[in-house]
Amino acid sequence: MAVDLNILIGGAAGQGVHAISLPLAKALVRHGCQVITRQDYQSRIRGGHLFNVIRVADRPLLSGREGVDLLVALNQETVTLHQGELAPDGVLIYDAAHVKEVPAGVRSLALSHDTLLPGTQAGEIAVNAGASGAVLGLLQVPVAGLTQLLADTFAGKGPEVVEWNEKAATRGQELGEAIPLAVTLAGITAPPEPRLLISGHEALALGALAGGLKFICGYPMTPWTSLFNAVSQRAAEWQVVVEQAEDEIAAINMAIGASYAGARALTGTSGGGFCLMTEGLGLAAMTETPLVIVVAMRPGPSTGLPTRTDQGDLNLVLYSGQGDFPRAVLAPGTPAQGYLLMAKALNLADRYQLPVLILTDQYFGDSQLTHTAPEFPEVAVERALSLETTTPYERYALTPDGVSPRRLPGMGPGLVVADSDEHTPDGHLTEDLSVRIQMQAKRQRKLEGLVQELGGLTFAGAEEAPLTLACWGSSLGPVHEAVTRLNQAGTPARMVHLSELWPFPREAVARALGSAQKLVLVEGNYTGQLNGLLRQETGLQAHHLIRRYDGLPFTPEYILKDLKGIA
Amino acid sequence: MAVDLNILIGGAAGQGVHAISLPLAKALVRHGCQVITRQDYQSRIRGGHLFNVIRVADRPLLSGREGVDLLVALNQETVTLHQGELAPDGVLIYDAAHVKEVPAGVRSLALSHDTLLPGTQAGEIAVNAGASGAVLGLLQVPVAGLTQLLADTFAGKGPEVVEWNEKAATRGQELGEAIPLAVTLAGITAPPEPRLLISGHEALALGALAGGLKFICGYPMTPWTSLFNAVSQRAAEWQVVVEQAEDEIAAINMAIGASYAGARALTGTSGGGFCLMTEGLGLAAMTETPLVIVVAMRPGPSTGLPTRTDQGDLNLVLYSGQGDFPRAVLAPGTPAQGYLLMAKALNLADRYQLPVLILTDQYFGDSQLTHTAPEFPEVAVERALSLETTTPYERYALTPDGVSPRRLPGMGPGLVVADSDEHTPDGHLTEDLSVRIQMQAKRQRKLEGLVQELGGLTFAGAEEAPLTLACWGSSLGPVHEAVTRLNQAGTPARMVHLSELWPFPREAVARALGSAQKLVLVEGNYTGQLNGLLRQETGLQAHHLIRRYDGLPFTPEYILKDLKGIA
Amino acid sequence: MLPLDLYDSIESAWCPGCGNFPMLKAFKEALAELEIRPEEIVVVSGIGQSSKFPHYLKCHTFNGIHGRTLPVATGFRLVNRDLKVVAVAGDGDCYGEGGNHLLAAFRRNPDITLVTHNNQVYGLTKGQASPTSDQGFKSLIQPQGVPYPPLHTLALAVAQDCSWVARGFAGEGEHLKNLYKEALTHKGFSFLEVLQPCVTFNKINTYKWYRQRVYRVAETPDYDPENELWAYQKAKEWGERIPLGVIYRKVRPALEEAYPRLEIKSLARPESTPPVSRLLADFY
Amino acid sequence: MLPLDLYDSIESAWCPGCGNFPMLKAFKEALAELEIRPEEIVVVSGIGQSSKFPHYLKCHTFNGIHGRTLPVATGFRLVNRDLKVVAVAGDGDCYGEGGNHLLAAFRRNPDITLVTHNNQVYGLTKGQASPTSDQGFKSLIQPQGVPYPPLHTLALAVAQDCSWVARGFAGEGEHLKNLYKEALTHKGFSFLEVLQPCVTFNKINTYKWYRQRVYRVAETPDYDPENELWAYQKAKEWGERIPLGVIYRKVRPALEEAYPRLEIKSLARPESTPPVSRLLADFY
Ligand SMILES: Cc1ncc(C[n+]2csc(CCOP(=O)(O)OP(=O)(O)O)c2C)c(N)n1
Ligand SMILES: Cc1ncc(C[n+]2csc(CCOP(=O)(O)OP(=O)(O)O)c2C)c(N)n1
Ligand code: SF4
Ligand code: SF4
Ligand SMILES: [Mg+2]
Ligand SMILES: [Mg+2]
Repeated sequence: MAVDLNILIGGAAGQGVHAISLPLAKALVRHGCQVITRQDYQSRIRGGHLFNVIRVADRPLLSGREGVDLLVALNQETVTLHQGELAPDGVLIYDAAHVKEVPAGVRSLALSHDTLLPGTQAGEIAVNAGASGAVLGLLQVPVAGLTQLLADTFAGKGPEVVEWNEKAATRGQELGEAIPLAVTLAGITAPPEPRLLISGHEALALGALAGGLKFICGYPMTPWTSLFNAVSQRAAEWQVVVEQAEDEIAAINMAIGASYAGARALTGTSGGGFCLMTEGLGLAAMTETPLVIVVAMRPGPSTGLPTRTDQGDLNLVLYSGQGDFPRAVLAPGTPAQGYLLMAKALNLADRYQLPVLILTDQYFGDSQLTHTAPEFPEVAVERALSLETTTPYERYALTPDGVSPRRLPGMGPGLVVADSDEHTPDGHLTEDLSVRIQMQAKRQRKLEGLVQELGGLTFAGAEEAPLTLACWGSSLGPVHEAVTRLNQAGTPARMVHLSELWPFPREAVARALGSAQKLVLVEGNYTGQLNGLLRQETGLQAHHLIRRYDGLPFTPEYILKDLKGIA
Repeated sequence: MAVDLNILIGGAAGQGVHAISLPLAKALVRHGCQVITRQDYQSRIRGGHLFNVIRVADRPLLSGREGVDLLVALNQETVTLHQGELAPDGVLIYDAAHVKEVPAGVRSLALSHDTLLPGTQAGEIAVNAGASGAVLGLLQVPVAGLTQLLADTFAGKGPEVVEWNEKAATRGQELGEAIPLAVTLAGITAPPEPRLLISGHEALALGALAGGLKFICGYPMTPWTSLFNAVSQRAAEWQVVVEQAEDEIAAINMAIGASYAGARALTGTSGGGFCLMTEGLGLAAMTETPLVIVVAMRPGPSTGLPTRTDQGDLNLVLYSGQGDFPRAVLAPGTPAQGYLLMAKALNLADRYQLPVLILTDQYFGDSQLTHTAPEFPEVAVERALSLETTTPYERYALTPDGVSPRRLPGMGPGLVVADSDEHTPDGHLTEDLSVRIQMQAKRQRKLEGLVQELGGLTFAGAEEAPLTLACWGSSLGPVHEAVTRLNQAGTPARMVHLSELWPFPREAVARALGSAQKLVLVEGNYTGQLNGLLRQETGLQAHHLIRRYDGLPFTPEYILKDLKGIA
Repeated sequence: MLPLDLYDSIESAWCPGCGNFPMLKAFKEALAELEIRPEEIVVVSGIGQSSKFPHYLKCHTFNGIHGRTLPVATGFRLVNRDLKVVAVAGDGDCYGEGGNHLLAAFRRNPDITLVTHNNQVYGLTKGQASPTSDQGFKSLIQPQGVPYPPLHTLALAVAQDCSWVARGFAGEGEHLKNLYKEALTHKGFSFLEVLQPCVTFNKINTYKWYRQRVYRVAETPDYDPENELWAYQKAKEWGERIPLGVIYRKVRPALEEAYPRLEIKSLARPESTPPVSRLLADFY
Repeated sequence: MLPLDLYDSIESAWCPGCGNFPMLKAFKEALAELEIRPEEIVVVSGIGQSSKFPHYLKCHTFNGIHGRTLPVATGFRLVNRDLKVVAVAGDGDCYGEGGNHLLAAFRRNPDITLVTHNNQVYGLTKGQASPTSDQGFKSLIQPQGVPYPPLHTLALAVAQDCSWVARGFAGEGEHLKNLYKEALTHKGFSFLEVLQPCVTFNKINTYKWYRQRVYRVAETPDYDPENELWAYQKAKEWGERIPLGVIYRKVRPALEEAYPRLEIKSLARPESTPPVSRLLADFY
């Protein structure tokens, strides 16, 4: 019998929801399961309500889903808010110290410091480790993997803490085992090749490091910060210069300075911070300085819902910056795709000497997926520098493909003159309007080569299906599963996912969507921004828009429900 | 015989090109002529080359044209650069002190300090006033109007200076009169109602003041500065608070603060500065604070050509700011239209409580057109404030049209709580995602009412013509004249000009352009931004694009030349 | 003295023990004692934990964007002379993102009270270093610790002749309340920096850490806050000893006095706009 | 001593008599005397008349956008330790639009020389008041004159422990040249503000006006630029008497010393990128 369980761990911010979820999810992956996690939190540090959902199955997962099979509640609010989602045969595991009312007729398991670690000062460790253990117990998974993880995590805190964790986890496991579940993970065995559990932003960080990143700079902003963190944690080891900027304007200009000097440079932010970077975006384009910028979306306008997810910044990254200039826009759908796109972004930025934008969002950035090592191959680093040292050197020499030989200051003789004003080939500012025409055309010409290297369509479902669901970025998973379920239910359907949005791969998209009898666009914004772009670029437009703008990610259920009317 | 003469006054920056052109143009208007002027200057303060063109005719003018009939040269470079444009029967008037080589076979008049004001220390006044006088002489226009203007201008500098000006102008007039011209302005008489000579940015300033502006704030940036100046000069008289901000971010946030307090507020800038304002743009939209923002375009990307003209920021103003939110975008084609649109912008901002953007450019801002007083009617000031003082007051009360009753802090009891986070009707931040859905829909709903009030199409030429030239903003004049000339030459053609671009007046535009057999779009940018918008919003697209991106304004000749191939 | 509950608003989302609580309490007390009613004051904030402050207080509120508190407050003040205008900002908001506006505010001297909640950390974004974090402060982005010293905020103010400069501490509520009162009654730009322990992300600069260091500058024998050099020295003092109280005072005209005074009624219903004929006169 | 014509570049667009000319001359002389070749120096600028400076000098050039000179220079310095890095900015560029970066640069202390061309006006945009315009300075936007005092730029630097602070005057070329030389050889952030008459738009602060006021701070009997209080007083001095020369000096480690040293060769050809297997190890 197929395994597909949703475990929801909820509590107040600061209570230890992550302390429970992270080792638990890893333990399940090590056990051999496929796991996907999602974080849901508010813009506050303590209190409020936050939860993680761990979906675990015996087959590959690309998306979360609705419903709860095991509910771990660290406070009453979690019970109140989520008991409705609990499956009939589900189980509630709760912290007896904070949960006083348990809904009637629900199977439940109470945990408390004193039953788990009597006579110790273990504090929240008891229930945290105990709950993780209890979940494994319920699922008939041995506790060893978990205790090992906890030991690694808490090694720094001394042997007593490690022992507390082990004891509590083990005791929890015993209590859990006692409760029979219809579906368990007992039958699952670990694969020969261990699997990875990695989030979108962690994967982008890896792609950047593997891609030869040498400089990263930014200003904290949710949800971009998790990517900035992931690189910074590894920076010392890989000789990457990390600087926290005084503001986003400084961040992009510092990155441009570092890139002009020759370092592969990355900056990033979220919507509001990106607005402040847009003047610098044009500077990178005009000076033809390679740069990769990550824009991690959250619901706007303005501050909006800072810790939620959204896809409302597509138009922003497509059109920001004054005047016409070339740029590339990528939007990965999975961590592994993100890893590859980051490496590609760094190469495209260098080879075409322009800014490359990567659109992510809170859901993509924070959710962890199960992947395998081969999905993260070694990547080539294409610097595309001109090493011969002719002088005088012309930074903006006119060329057929619009790309001028690039040299670095200090690489040899020949001066590298870069200018934000319109300039002559040697980089000096000019008022010669015929040169202006040539330079504007030269810069735009780079798109002709660039678009040849883009496509980035991912297909799923029934090829000739009359119903096509198109999507971009982080909604790949939910749409993929919705399409799978439709086909299983006898409604032929197809997914077309776009991960490379600009320069718009017109031919490929027209080919993929032109034939669709019923074209449905799934987008996490109010106005249907990809739909607008699609019509502008191809004349095609969706027959139906499935939009979500409440700050939550798409789920297969949400999509199927919306389709009811029309499919 | 129809009068249509082009007078070009050129020299080095700082030599007095404006000192000659401005009184001259005014004198011609007072004489009864129709005049249009254009400024062409480089991003430098002294030296280089700059010139003004005064086109003068006996019938209404909306556009400049190419060619030169009278060339006033204050330096050799002007002669070298423009002699080629001089008409066969044209005349060159030059400063003998700086022009040494006069092209053979060209009728010319040399002016020098000593012939004009012998034995005085008048300096450049001599040749400046003398040249203006000489032009009037050539055109058979009495000098009195000019000397009066000079007297007014130089009154502050004392009687001697005034006398120098009068003497030099009169002497110049005599010298000019001696040279016979085929076409003169002798036959022209002043109309009963005097006409105005006013630039686009001056007209916007008047619209703002007449519209009840109380606060203006900005940071200097060409070409926006001329509008900022025009308001600031009149601020003390009309009790307008003017503050120069430390940067554009401060400018828009100060304007928002002033508007929240209840003042009609205006800010403005040009592309690069606007990038810095885009986060504030979203703040105005989210807090539903009325605001008018002028974006005066110049060629990008980045610093580009700071003193030139361009239409490359349409996409920028349409899509800047994170997330989906409502805004309005207007783009006047003439000073009089700008006056009315500014007043309309202030009213729309107040009535719909959102940011309204006005797109102008260097050509629109600096060029002066001849208008009549009736084209500048009194305008209504619609504050749309709710004066009853119910408490508790809900700043963001949900309403059918999305517009909540607006009150000002200090107007009475009831607290005005504004927030950039997603908020409940009372203005406090919320994490309730169902409220989020309502609020996002409420804000967007305002567009439904707003779009009903837009249209802003201007038509010219032959109604049923197979050839339609569509344009927006400052290119109205050149396209209008191109279309007129086409029709005169027997090619039926029609102009459709858009001055209200967002929310896009879909129905009106589809009706106006849907029928066009041959649709040509005339745009001052590289990629054809209106064309993209048109296709996205209506599915229509141009059969041919006439683009200009060298920093110069369109001319009828430029458009007709480009059409040759296809019309 | 007005009743304190007059200022009650929505429930706060701050962590238990956060230094923002005693600040909110002291501020309410200051308002109550000065008898400033909720409708007589506008509090402008940016984004951060501290910027939620006005939501937890009954008052006219403009909660804007990160770093832009002062421009909004200044624009407000320039067209409204009747309300008290208070700008509340975090150290990241005011000294990081918004540093340029702080420089400008010192020069302009608008009649605004600026209160910075200085917890020496980016709280809302979970613990990164702020411009006032001490050298060596570690975070996920600065695992090796911040390599340079903090901004000298009060010295910055003194050097620009800010007309009123003081420091308070969330751990000394009564003293803080009095500073709030003095700031609110000062005519011109009053800059009050408050040491506000972040119990969650700043494990270095804790209540205890501050308590061990703070002292009242007023207790310095014949200390004179109008003596610029002395004030500069006190403003620069940080580390072993940290002065609290009014550090500097300088009499300067308020910004808005250079501008026409607009009345709320005339803003709401512009009786008279310029007659167009007058406006057109320049263009004949 | 290198030949001066080694630094000749394109023709300038400055007004005849502009204070930028003697500055360019003195700077070239400083480079020549220090034997810094064009390919050994990068000059970063923003937008303004002064920001055209690097175009008129043979050197590696990054002419960026208005106000952002320092971030670009800092990013460059963090990954390149070999070139001299000079940031050139106008008073509007550095103290107006870019003020926040100046504050951060003082804290960071990167090994960069910042030269501000302080003409107390926005030159390129035709004469509006800048943050250093004297109170009362009139322009088309300020017909009544600027209502508040200028920014105290050098005091700002001293208060933040900027490691080298000096003022020069375009009218004293030899003295200026020596300041350039000292700034270029100082290790850490050197801040040189130069009084640069704008003959077109600033009719108040002319060569004459400055000449009547400037004096050499070094001539103050036993003046010690390492004495912070003394330096603060001199930094604040403006109006009747304006000190020239090195105002303040403080020994501090340069920013980049806290970071891994990257070599140009390794940037150009990254020999080794992290093996993916190592990177993945954390995620099993
Ligand atoms: C333009 C922009 N950049 C970044 C952020 C993300 N952000 C929100 S609060 C904050 C800093 C909070 O620190 P502080 O201002 O000291 O306030 P605290 O939370 O410590 O009270 C940041 C960086 C933002 N909202 N907007
Ligand atoms: C973001 C932005 N805002 C405004 C401008 C317009 N601008 C160009 S130069 C300048 C100021 C010039 O003054 P300063 O920096 O003192 O240089 P100066 O010309 O006096 O040497 C301004 C405001 C711009 N280019 N970019
Ligand atoms: S994170 Fe720190 S500043 Fe924010 S509420 Fe918690 S304790 Fe207070
Ligand atoms: S305007 Fe002033 S600063 Fe600019 S070049 Fe002319 S004199 Fe120099
Ligand atoms: Mg803080
Ligand atoms: Mg200047």
